[in-house]
Amino acid sequence: MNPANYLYLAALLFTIGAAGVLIRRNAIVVFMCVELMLNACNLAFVTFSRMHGNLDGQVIAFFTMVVAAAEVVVGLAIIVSIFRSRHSASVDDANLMKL
Amino acid sequence: MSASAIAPSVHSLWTTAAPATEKFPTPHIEYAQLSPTLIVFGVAALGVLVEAFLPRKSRYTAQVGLAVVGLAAAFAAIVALAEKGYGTTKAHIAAMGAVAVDGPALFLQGTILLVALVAVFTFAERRLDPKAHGRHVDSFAAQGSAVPGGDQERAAVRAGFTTTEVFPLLMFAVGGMLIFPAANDLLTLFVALEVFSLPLYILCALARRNRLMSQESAVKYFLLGAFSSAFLLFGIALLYGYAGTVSYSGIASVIDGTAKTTPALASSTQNDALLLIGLAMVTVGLLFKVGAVPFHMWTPDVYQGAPTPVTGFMAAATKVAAFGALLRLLYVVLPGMRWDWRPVMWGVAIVTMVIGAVIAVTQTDVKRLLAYSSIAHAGFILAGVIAIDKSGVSSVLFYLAAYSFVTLGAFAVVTLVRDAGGEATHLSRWAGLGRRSPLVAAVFAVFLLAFAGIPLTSGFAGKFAVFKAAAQGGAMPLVIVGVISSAIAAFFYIRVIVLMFFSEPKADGPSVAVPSPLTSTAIAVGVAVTVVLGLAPQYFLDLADKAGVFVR
Amino acid sequence: METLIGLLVAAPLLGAAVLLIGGRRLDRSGHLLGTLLALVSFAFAVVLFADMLGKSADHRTLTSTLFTWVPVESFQAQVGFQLDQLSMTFVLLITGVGSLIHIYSIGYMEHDENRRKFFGFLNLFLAAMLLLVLADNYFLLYAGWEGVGLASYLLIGFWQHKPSAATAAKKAFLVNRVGDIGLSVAIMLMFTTFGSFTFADVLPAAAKAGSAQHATITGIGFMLLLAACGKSAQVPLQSWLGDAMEGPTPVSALIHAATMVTAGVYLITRSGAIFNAAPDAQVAVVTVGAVTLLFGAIVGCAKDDIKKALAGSTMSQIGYMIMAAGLGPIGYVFAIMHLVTHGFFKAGLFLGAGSVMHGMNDEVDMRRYGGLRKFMPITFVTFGLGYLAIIGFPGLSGFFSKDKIIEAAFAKGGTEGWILGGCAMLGAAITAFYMTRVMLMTFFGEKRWVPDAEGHEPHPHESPSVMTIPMIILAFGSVFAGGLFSLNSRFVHWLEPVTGYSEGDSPVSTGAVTAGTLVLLVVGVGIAWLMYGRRPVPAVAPRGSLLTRAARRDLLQDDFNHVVLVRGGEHLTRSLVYLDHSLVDGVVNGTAASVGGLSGRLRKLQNGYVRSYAVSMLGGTAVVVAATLLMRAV
Amino acid sequence: MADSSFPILTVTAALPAAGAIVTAAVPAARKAAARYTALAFSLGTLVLSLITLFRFDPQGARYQFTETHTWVKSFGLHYDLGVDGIGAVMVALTALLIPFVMLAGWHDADPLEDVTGPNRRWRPTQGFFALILAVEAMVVLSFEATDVFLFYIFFEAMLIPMYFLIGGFGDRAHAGGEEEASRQRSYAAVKFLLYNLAGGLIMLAAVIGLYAATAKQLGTGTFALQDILNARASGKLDLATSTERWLFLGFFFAFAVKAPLWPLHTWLPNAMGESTAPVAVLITAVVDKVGTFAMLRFCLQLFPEASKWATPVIMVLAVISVLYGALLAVGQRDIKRLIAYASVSHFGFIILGIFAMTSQGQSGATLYMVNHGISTAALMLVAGFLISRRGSRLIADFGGVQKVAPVLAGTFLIGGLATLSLPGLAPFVSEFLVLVGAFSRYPALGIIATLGIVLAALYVLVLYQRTMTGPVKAGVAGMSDLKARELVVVTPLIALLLFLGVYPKPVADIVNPSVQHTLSDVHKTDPKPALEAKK
Repeated sequence: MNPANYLYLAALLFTIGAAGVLIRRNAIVVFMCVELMLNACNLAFVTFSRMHGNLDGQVIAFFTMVVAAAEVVVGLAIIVSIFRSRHSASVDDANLMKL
Repeated sequence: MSASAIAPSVHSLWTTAAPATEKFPTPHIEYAQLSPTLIVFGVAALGVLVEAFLPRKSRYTAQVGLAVVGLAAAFAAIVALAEKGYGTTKAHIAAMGAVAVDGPALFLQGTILLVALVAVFTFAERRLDPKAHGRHVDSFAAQGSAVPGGDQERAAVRAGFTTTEVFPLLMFAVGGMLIFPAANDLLTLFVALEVFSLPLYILCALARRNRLMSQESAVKYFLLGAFSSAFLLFGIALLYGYAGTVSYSGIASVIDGTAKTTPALASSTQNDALLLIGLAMVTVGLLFKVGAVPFHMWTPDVYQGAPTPVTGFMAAATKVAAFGALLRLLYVVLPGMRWDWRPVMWGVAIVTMVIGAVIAVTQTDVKRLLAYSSIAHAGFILAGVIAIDKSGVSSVLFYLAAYSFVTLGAFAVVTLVRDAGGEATHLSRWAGLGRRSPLVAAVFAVFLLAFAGIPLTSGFAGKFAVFKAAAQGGAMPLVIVGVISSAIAAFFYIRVIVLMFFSEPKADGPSVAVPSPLTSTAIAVGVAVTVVLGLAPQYFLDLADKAGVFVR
Repeated sequence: METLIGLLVAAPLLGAAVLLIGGRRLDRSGHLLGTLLALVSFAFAVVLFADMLGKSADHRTLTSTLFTWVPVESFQAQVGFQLDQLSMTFVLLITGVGSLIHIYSIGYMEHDENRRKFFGFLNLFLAAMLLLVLADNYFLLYAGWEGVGLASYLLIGFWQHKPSAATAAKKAFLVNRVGDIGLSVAIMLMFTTFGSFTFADVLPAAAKAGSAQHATITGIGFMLLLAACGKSAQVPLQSWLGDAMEGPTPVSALIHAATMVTAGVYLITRSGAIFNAAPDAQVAVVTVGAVTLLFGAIVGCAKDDIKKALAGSTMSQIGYMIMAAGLGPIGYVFAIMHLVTHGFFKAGLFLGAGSVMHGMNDEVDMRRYGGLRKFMPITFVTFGLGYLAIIGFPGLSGFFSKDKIIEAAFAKGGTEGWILGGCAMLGAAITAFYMTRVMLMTFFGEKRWVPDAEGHEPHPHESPSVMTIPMIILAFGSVFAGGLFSLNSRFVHWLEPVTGYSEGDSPVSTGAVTAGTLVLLVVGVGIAWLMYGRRPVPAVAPRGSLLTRAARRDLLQDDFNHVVLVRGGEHLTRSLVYLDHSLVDGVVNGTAASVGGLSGRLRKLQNGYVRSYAVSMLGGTAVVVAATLLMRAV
Repeated sequence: MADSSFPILTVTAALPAAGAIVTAAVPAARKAAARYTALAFSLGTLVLSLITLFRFDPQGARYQFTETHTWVKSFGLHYDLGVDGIGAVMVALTALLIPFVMLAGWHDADPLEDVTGPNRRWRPTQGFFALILAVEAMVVLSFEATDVFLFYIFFEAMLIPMYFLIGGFGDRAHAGGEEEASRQRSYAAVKFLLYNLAGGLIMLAAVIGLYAATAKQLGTGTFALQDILNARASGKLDLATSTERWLFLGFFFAFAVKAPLWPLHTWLPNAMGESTAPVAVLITAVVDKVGTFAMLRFCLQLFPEASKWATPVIMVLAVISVLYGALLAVGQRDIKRLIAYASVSHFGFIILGIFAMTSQGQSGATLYMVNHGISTAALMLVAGFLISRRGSRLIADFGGVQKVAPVLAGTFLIGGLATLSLPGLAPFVSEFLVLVGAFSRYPALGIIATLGIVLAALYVLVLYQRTMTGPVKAGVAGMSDLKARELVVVTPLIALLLFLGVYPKPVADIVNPSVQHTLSDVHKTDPKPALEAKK
């Protein structure tokens, strides 16, 4: 089975994630889509690592997970705080600032 | 771990077998040469401990002291390294190829540290807001987690809470920014990016006034930031896929075809799409940080919503770090590909200059105005980036140094003009400021003129430097576009001056708060740098010139 | 002696300076100072004249260069004077008549609060006019030329509170400026052709210039003619002279009769060498002269305003001179001669008119005069002598000078000669008519005057002697000057060295011309007597024939100017002002506005929704990726 | 030539600069002190400039009193000063006019009532005089600079103080109330700034282009005029035709905006109309001269071929300016705008003379700059006195002034006569020289341009007639005549007009050699007369 397929899958996931960011309103879901994109990246890394036969890619994948985790911490903190002050997690409600 | 141990069982599933991978070498770190960064991170960690263990009363003093000392020390370290010649002759790559210690890195790190130092002053300012329950308060929320206007917040204010965490956050951000322009492999680049972005996201959410806007800005910044870093990461993945390595030199050598070819490499380099798309996406990730059109849209909202000291710091330092990284990427990794990315960057530079200037024309809020102007300036700097030669690098370095201090100063002035609702950022409120307090208005006018690039200010010197580099790099059309858009830009800077000096002051106009020495120092430094770099830029140009060489 | 030339100009200039800067404290003595300096200048003139007579005809030219005015490489303009017979004649006329009129003005302006200023302007005029005739190069002449223009402007508009006066002054200056274009272009042509503009360089060069320069020289000629037309109120630039009568009468006498308006004649005579080399230009000159002499005469017939009538006559007399000057060597001398005699009798006539107005509460309408000879005998006699002189009554000045011009016209020969001669004789007849008309309406018939606006019944009375004496002196001039000059043609010998002279061969004998002229003269006088002498003059002007009505309006030439130039000009400027605002400025403001509009539209993209920001990022990425790939493709 | 040990040029510029700072520092209450301080500094500058002028040796080196220092090596920017005849004269003119401008605007900037409360720190008087001195310093430097970039810096920088002078101290005699006035004023100021800034930025592009070009051919880019000229002379520097033309256009555009040349003139009427008379004089008599001066100094010297290439078009534009400006002046209802358009016409003459490329034309143009400065100053300042008395700028509001204020009317008339260049007054000489110069190369244009003298007479005399003559209008009755201070302003100017009108030789002698140098730069010689008749 050709590893290229894993790449296609990665790309697909990435695209789905991006699309999700664009269409979903709930900040949490939007953020999950971003996470999906990151994981797509991970898949790509691992695949490439496999193809090139060196471990860098896999190591990077670990790093990415850590970073993603950190992002989750910060992100959720912010989203929760805004949810508490607005009683809504919809990103479309947050447009005091425009133009 | 040992990959070879489990290798066969896994491999049996695979059609293509990869050779056994080599062992990890034991890492060795040149601590001395990384000392600036390490100091900053160390201080940041200490700051956390301070938050944990010191009584609330003494935290503020401790944190400010720590931050100032730490940054000063880090800067001293930078100077020492530069003295030792790490900027020029002994420039090399440290930490097993993760971080570069060379001219541009040191210059930019120095700039960032100074900017941060001044920013700390504005962070620490406690005289501007009216006293709450008899206590001086800074421009940060009493308790970030508390619901705006809720009982909890009122309680927090009564109790005299203050978010002194901002200082460690600031330090972490600074640490990330120090690595960002020095990062010598894509992974470090990505990690550094996140390390300085995440604290910024939080800082944005911590405004004392207009907390809703503050939180909104944080959300926007965070989501878009994460979105963009996803692109960056995917780009990295593709580049890794193309070159089989993430180290700059490695990728460069693969692109030049000087790397020793493995069969895997041979197959992957077959298809340039990986390289090109990867290159494009990484660039996009960086362009987002510098706020280039069309990746600029977060800028105005975030600049407006964030606490003004944070905005000032972000506007100045983030640009420096991001442009540093961009320069290194383009000059170290991709010089062999200039024919691919140069035209694209041309386009980006042009739209950035023009759109930034044009939209700013109709802005009505000082902070948004400055945001758009920063976009336009990003365009000007890109013009310098595109000139692929030494003068290009040094001109950009100089421009960044000049620009960052003007920006910092300008936002510091913005914090002074206040009315009942906090800072009066709506332009109409600034009418007649020149009569109320000529000095403040004059200072702001100086910054505006510097932005507009009027001769005898640092803005002019910087603009001339980058345009000169661009012209010598054969990008005369870019220069002309730049010139035209600076003419447009001049219009809205002038508009503010007109407002301040030529229109009658409003009866209920805002008052100009008398700042503590902290902010005064920040502003004074801004003015000083603006004037000195305007009148006698030669020394700094030489500095930037010496620092203009990347290590490969 | 040379220094005297400078002083000649300096004296009145000093007067002007002192009087105008001195201010009110000179009000009581100012007029005396002015008159004194005019007389001083006259005295210098006489001395120089005597000295000149002492020398042989060919060595009479005096030159003196004071200093370099404008030195720019090959363009070297000196302030240099040249006093020869021609300029001497003018100097005597200007200072002489000038002094007389200064004296006269003492009386005439007695009650004017700004008398000091008036004398200052008069002195200024004398200085400028002397500069004009004494300059040894065209550039300096130009200075004098504009100087007299300025003086004339100031004096016509002397009563500035009268809008009509202010307007007339402006008009005079403007029309003169049009002429000045001619002079300046002429100078430029001289400079580019001969590399100089001094008489000493240009005139000989023009005389011996080859056919290569013929066109240029003709051009110069035409340009000089244009200048002359402006100054000397020749068709088509004559319109200002009538209005110029708004000025105080002494001004009309000195500037707009005796001296300044004759500057054109001087210019053409002075530039004889150029015109001799440019026959086409000469044709133009004689044509202008002939047309104007008829034009002026006809206008003169219709005017009821005594000064305007005289102005018309001035126009026509100068027409004679210009025509004579256009005839070349056969005419120059007589042009000047007529100029001098005309200076006497026309000045006399104007002063007479002034005296009449002085006695009639400044009434100028001849239909309100009548039978004044009883009330102001001296004025009547002097005026009468002037009248006889101008219509060319045998033995008086006008008779000699005008007949010579008519003869010269015939002497031009060919059809041209006949036409010109015919015009000249016709002119003589008309002159006789309108002057008789003036004479009869003013001094004969029954009194027709009525109370003026304030209801003051005019009490005609003779003017004080300070006014009458100059009139008497001028009367002497108008009686004897002509005879004196023609006595064994002194004047010809006097001027010949400068202007050159040649006997033309006239197809008709001198006697015939004289006889013919006299006949026409009688006819003219007769008609006038039939119309105004025999039957009473109606107090209000009858509607009159079409020609008469046209003539009253300066033969509609002014209306033409108004419609074509003034109205057209107004439309032009108004539309330009509009264009400047809407088009030229509009483009700029439009650009600014469009940038603003674009800005407004682009702002809308910043709609505050994170997701749309994300869209733009994704789109941007797509574009960047696509572009990068494309770059490789191409 | 004078010993170059003492940096007199630097001092000439530094003195007003220092004056600006000192004046600005004078406390709010001490208005009079501020005025006299400023005046003293400007007079000092005048003395220095006159010393320069008198010690300038026309037969000596082209540039004298030269000073050379490197300022910013990386930019090829040198602090090179030096004056040729033209420069020396222009510096003197500037220094001469400033004191009069100050005296004329003695009370213009004083706040109507004592400012107290939140605005008490507002010190308009100090600011006004400080700004004037700042402008003087920068203008002087731009006349002295022999380094293209150095010139550019001050050419641009002078906009800022000018901008504050226009926008901050507007004409109080405005038709529609204070609100409308300040609106108009800031519009005029912004228009002034943006126009000139745009021009300047285009020039900046050209400057950078020039640097790139020199850097490519000479190894190190330089802006020093002398280096560039030498390099060109020795053939080391040889700009491609197209490059030279583009650069020329870049420079010329900026100067044409400044000058201003049709159709880039529309900022001038607004600026001069809305600013006080002294500031208007500062604009048209001092600052704008930098534009025409720079054409002579930089366009012709740096880009001789391109200059010749562009000459026909420029000559036509100049002639258009002459007639267009005059015609619009005729159509104006506002005294100051009228004078502004008259200036447009005069600048047309100056540019006509410069690009005629003949001794007469260029010497004439230089003299024209001087004379126009003085005559416009005289006319505009008297107009200012008139306007301040009546509180209106509209011609229609005046009439019969000569009856109540004869001296004012008289000086106004003299100023007007100078403007219509009457012989005996200075402008005549220069105007005629310009016309001769233009005529000897382009007869047709020369003749068309002479129509300008008729139109000039028209707008001046119409203005005089409507304002000064006729019956005394209601608002005019009881108008006071010129006061002592005002006479001090006007009399010397008029005296100067007369002197230079009768004896311009001293100035001409200083200017001519420099003009010869310029002409040799563009390899032009005067056309020879068809038939040399001079003895």
